[in-house]
Amino acid sequence: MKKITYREAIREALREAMQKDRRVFLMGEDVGRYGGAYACSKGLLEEFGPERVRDTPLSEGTFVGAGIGAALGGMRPIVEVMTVNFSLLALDQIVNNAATLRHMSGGQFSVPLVIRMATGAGRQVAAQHSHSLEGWYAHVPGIRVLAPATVTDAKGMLLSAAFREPDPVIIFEHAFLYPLEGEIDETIDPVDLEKAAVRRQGSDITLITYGGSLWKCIEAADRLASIGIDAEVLDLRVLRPLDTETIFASVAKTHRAVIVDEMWRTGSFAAEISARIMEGAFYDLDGPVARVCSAEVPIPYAKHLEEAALPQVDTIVKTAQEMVQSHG
Amino acid sequence: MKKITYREAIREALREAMQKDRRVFLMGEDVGRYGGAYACSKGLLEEFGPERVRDTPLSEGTFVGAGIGAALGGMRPIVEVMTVNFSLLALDQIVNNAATLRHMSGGQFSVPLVIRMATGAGRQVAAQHSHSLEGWYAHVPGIRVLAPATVTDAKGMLLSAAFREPDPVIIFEHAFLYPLEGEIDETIDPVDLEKAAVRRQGSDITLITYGGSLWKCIEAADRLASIGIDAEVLDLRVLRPLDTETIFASVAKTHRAVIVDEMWRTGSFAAEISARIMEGAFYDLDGPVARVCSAEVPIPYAKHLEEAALPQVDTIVKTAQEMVQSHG
Amino acid sequence: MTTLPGRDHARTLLRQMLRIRRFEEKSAELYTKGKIRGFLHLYIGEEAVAVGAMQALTSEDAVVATYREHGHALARGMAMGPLMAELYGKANGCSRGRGGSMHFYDAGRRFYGGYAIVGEGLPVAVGLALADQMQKRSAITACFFGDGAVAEGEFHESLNLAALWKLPVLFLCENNLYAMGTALHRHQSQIDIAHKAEAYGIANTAVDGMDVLAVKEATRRAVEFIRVGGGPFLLETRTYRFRAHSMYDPELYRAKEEVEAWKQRDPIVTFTARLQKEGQLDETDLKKMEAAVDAEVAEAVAFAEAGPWEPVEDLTKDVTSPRAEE
Amino acid sequence: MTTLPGRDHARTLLRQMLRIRRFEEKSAELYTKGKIRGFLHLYIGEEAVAVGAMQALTSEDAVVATYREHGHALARGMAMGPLMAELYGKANGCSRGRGGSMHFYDAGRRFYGGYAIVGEGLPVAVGLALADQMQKRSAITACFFGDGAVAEGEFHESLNLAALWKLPVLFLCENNLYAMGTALHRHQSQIDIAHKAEAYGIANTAVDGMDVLAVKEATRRAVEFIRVGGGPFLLETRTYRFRAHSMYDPELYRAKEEVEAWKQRDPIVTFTARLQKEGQLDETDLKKMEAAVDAEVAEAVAFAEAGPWEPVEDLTKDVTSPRAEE
Ligand SMILES: Cc1ncc(C[n+]2csc(CCOP(=O)(O)OP(=O)(O)O)c2C)c(N)n1
Ligand SMILES: Cc1ncc(C[n+]2csc(CCOP(=O)(O)OP(=O)(O)O)c2C)c(N)n1
Ligand SMILES: [Mg+2]
Ligand SMILES: [Mg+2]
Repeated sequence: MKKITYREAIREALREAMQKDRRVFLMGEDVGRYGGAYACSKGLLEEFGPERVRDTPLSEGTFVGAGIGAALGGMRPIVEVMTVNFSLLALDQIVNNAATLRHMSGGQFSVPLVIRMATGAGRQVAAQHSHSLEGWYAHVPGIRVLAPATVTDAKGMLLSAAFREPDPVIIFEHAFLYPLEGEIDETIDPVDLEKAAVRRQGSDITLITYGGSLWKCIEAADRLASIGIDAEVLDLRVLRPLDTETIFASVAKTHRAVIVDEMWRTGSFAAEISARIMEGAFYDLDGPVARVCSAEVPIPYAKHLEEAALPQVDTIVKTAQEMVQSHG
Repeated sequence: MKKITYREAIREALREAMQKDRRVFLMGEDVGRYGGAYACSKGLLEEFGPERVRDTPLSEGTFVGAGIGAALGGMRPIVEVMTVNFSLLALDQIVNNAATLRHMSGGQFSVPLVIRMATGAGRQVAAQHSHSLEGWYAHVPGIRVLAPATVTDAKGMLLSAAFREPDPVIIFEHAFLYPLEGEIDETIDPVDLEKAAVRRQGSDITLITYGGSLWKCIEAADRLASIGIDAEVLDLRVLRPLDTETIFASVAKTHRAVIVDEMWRTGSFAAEISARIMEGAFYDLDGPVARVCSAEVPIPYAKHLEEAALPQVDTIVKTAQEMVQSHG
Repeated sequence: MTTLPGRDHARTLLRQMLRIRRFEEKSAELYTKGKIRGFLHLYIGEEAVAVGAMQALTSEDAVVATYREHGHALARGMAMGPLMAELYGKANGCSRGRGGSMHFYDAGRRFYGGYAIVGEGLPVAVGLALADQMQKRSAITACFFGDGAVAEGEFHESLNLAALWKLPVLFLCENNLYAMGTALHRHQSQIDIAHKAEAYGIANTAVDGMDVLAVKEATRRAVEFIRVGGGPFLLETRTYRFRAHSMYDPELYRAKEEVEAWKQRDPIVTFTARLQKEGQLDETDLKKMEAAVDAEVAEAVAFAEAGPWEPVEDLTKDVTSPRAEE
Repeated sequence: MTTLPGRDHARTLLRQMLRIRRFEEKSAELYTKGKIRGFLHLYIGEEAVAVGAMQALTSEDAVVATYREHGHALARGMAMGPLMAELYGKANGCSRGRGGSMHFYDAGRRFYGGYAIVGEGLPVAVGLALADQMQKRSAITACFFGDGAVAEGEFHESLNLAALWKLPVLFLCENNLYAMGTALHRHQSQIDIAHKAEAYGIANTAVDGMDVLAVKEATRRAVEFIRVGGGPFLLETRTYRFRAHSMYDPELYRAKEEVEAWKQRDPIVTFTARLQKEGQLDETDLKKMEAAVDAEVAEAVAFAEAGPWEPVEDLTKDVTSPRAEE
């Protein structure tokens, strides 16, 4: 075991993928000389050269589209879209092209393209840089959507996506997680890209979440424990396809669920989870499932306002506590 | 009263808006000489001239952005994005710009911009032309999202948006509706942009829907009536902000709900409705709310496959029937 | 004026154009009969472009086209049957009936579609060329797009990226003077499309798109330039579509006289006349050729008619790939 | 070489540049103290561009800028206090503390932001100009953007649209040779930005962006051209940022020597020297000016420090407008 950051985990995965597979290359804004906006690819240009670590012009639609083309042409591109906010400029290529090609060609083509992007708020970068739109991507058939929350997943999921995934994969990295430290094996096997993970066992209530909010949920669970509430914490990990089995199993045990999601509440990914529980575990419920999401507001710059806009440990604790007490 | 088509209703609204308000103008691909891809603006170039009916180059991001700028500059642009499929190219401008400006400027600016677009599948135009993404837009704070399903709403909502709405409005017109005929008053007042409408009263179950699926639900309700099930049909009309009051009132009466939505099931707008019912009307429910959505597949061209991919009257009837029978 | 190639090749060019013409005339007929649905965009009038251009490509090269791609698919060598079957939505169609007119594919011929979102194919072509370059293959990618696409941001971004990285892409603009109902001068502030390549330092030429030999020759030169490492090339072909934009278009935006004037330059009629004048084609040959093409079209229709529908149970097949066991 | 304007005006130019410099130096200091958070992009080194260009605009004209817009806001006449307060996130900030460094606004001065998505401001500028044109106002819209933005599709689309409709837009590119860490020649296949205007038939010029008088003069001419109905204009200013891209940037991508060489051309230092040399500014004047600017900055900080936080209850205020009763 060793201790590394989430950022380093990503870098290790990128390096390993490039070392082991000649078809893998990186492309995106400032992935090379700058070292990546979040320093994930620092040093890789020096190690692999400009042929395989490609700084692109500012043109999200086109370098993502070029990633699709390169994948069609036999490569395994890993494209970094600096943040999900800018990915809107590439959304047409992802939704109308990458996601449709295999099906629409009757199975003739596949697009083994990995797209990484930072997501989330909490660093006071204001409304145009604070989106969480994972749920939009998870809506689209034909792509796989990952949200690694731990250091091991950051590395393992990226490796699995790069080596084993035949179809487009979108990986969301919450910008808050990059400096996070965690224990990890010296070398790790690719991890599964199917299953949600129970990060903390509990019997009274299930906190369902993914990505950056996992750590808030774990903290909330600790606080709930101190007041006698035993919360299970479920990390979805894979947003598409969704592992409902693990969700239902947990709800069957705890009979209560709070979903924590940094998307705006209306149309959040949490809505989908709630709807799935409605459909698949209604009779297991002691009371209605609740959502803790972002306030419906462009995320403001000022710290106190931004905090008020985002899901916080306090709110999670309060929501869970009320739920256990009211339909206890 | 007179009988006109949905398309004509839109044209009447466009004409009236331009006649009454010098600030209103149209802009979009082929709205002028071609008469609009769906002929909604046919004749308006001749009537109002090229200054006020502007054919744009193919550049969705830019002419939508120019609409934002023109609105900031004191005009009231009505921008046609031919279809929602192409709106992905303009999504950055809508989400990061139009929707954030008022809040982020501390209330200094508002953007009275109307964006119309065709949506939906069912005409065998395949995966790149068959999206339903209303729920994505409904996720975004700062904009109003409308889905007129009737001829009166097609006209009234557009008039209200053009005359009275201070903020960006997105109007989704299901492409299937354009030839639909309906009775309408000779002149109509602007309609409200807040409330859902009960299109058919019923006591056994609520079918909740919007846009193009309304007519499928009404047909389903008729068929259900013939087998003794009295279905209420609720037309959401306004997807953002959502009128949950009307939803809850209906569910309180019928205790059962089926949501019909042409989006792909995962992350559909139906998920949000289901989650809201979970949160606001759980104890009124006799059993779990169900969704009838599109299959999770890029919509195929072949007619039989397309039909299988989309919500159909049969499925709605079957779902409602099972629900009434199983938790009768 | 271009000189005629050898007799056989000249006839091949003519036959290729004729195949496209007849295939599409039949498609239009079948559309009105309801056999074909959705959008149907005909290439009639523009046949010289696809046919001329494809001559310069080898089977290793890649092709990216638009929703108006019947001509490209045929000229690329795709069999007519699967194309017609695709228009029918049958499982023996080249995309299993899932794509229809706008989405023809053929992996074996490196025919990558069939893009119904204007401009979306350009970045893909850039990526295909990048893959070829990185894998040290000598293939080039030919990317067809309309004048309307030139206005889209992806045109700009793609030309820049291809030029920056010296990628082997032939950007082939089919300038038919209209984007749907919007005339070139109403959607381009500067209407010399080839000239726009200068903004990227890209080599470029404009050519008469109604002359199959001229297109062929210009493409040959462009491809040669690209293959020896000259980087991308922008070739503007000046052409015209004789039919409506799609089957729904009432054509309010252009004068009948304009269409008629262009029809005088019909690439098939003029090339036929030239072959006849230069003694390379007599009436019997022509009749024979026409009969052969008609037979091929009839067979394609029969193939489509006889084709099965994809079973509804396969609806979600191939949304994603089968995956290796975890 | 440009000739000096009158003494007073020359001093105004200098003072404006100095105000920006000192404001930003203070901001950087406050950033390290944690008073300012989020992204902070400094304009230091580029002051001559905003200051020179703004001289050509009237109060009726509109301005659209980027996330590196402190300089534009100050040069446009926005008071320093609300800008500093905005960096603090205070309610007396020019955007009530909601926007921070990247999102300054001032409706009264037609200052429309503050765009943090690269390229997003260009279409907005086109629309503002359209509104002015349709309302028969003589205003023009000045749109500032970086060299990096030139690669984005919206640059292409916006120039085309503005030229097509002959809109009164000044596209002012601040070419500082880098888009974050990517050098101009690595993101542009053809690095003469002004020249790209030719693809749209747009008038254009490049000018030394380190010379406030040259920028002023070039902008004046461009604006004159636009005002008499010449249509849009692309003005490329060649400049350099002395600081990192943002506070997070370790600047691995450029050599210290390159930065030092450019610093020799510091627009403030060189202009000061020239004024001194030509006898328009003595040491006492300069000291006085510096002291006044320092005092202004100190006041701005005090204003920001004293400002209230927006109440949390107002979080969702102004997400939408208050609406007339239905
Ligand atoms: C992004 C996008 N916007 C709009 C459309 C609708 N549309 C389809 S074809 C077309 C015109 C394209 O013109 P051009 O590129 O010149 O090709 P042509 O049809 O003339 O071959 C338009 C506007 C589309 N398919 N995609
Ligand atoms: C669409 C988009 N992509 C990426 C970014 C991240 N980003 C912020 S500034 C910047 C560089 C912009 O360079 P340039 O336009 O030259 O402006 P400069 O910073 O040099 O003033 C990048 C890549 C962004 N904000 N928006
Ligand atoms: Mg065209
Ligand atoms: Mg720059």
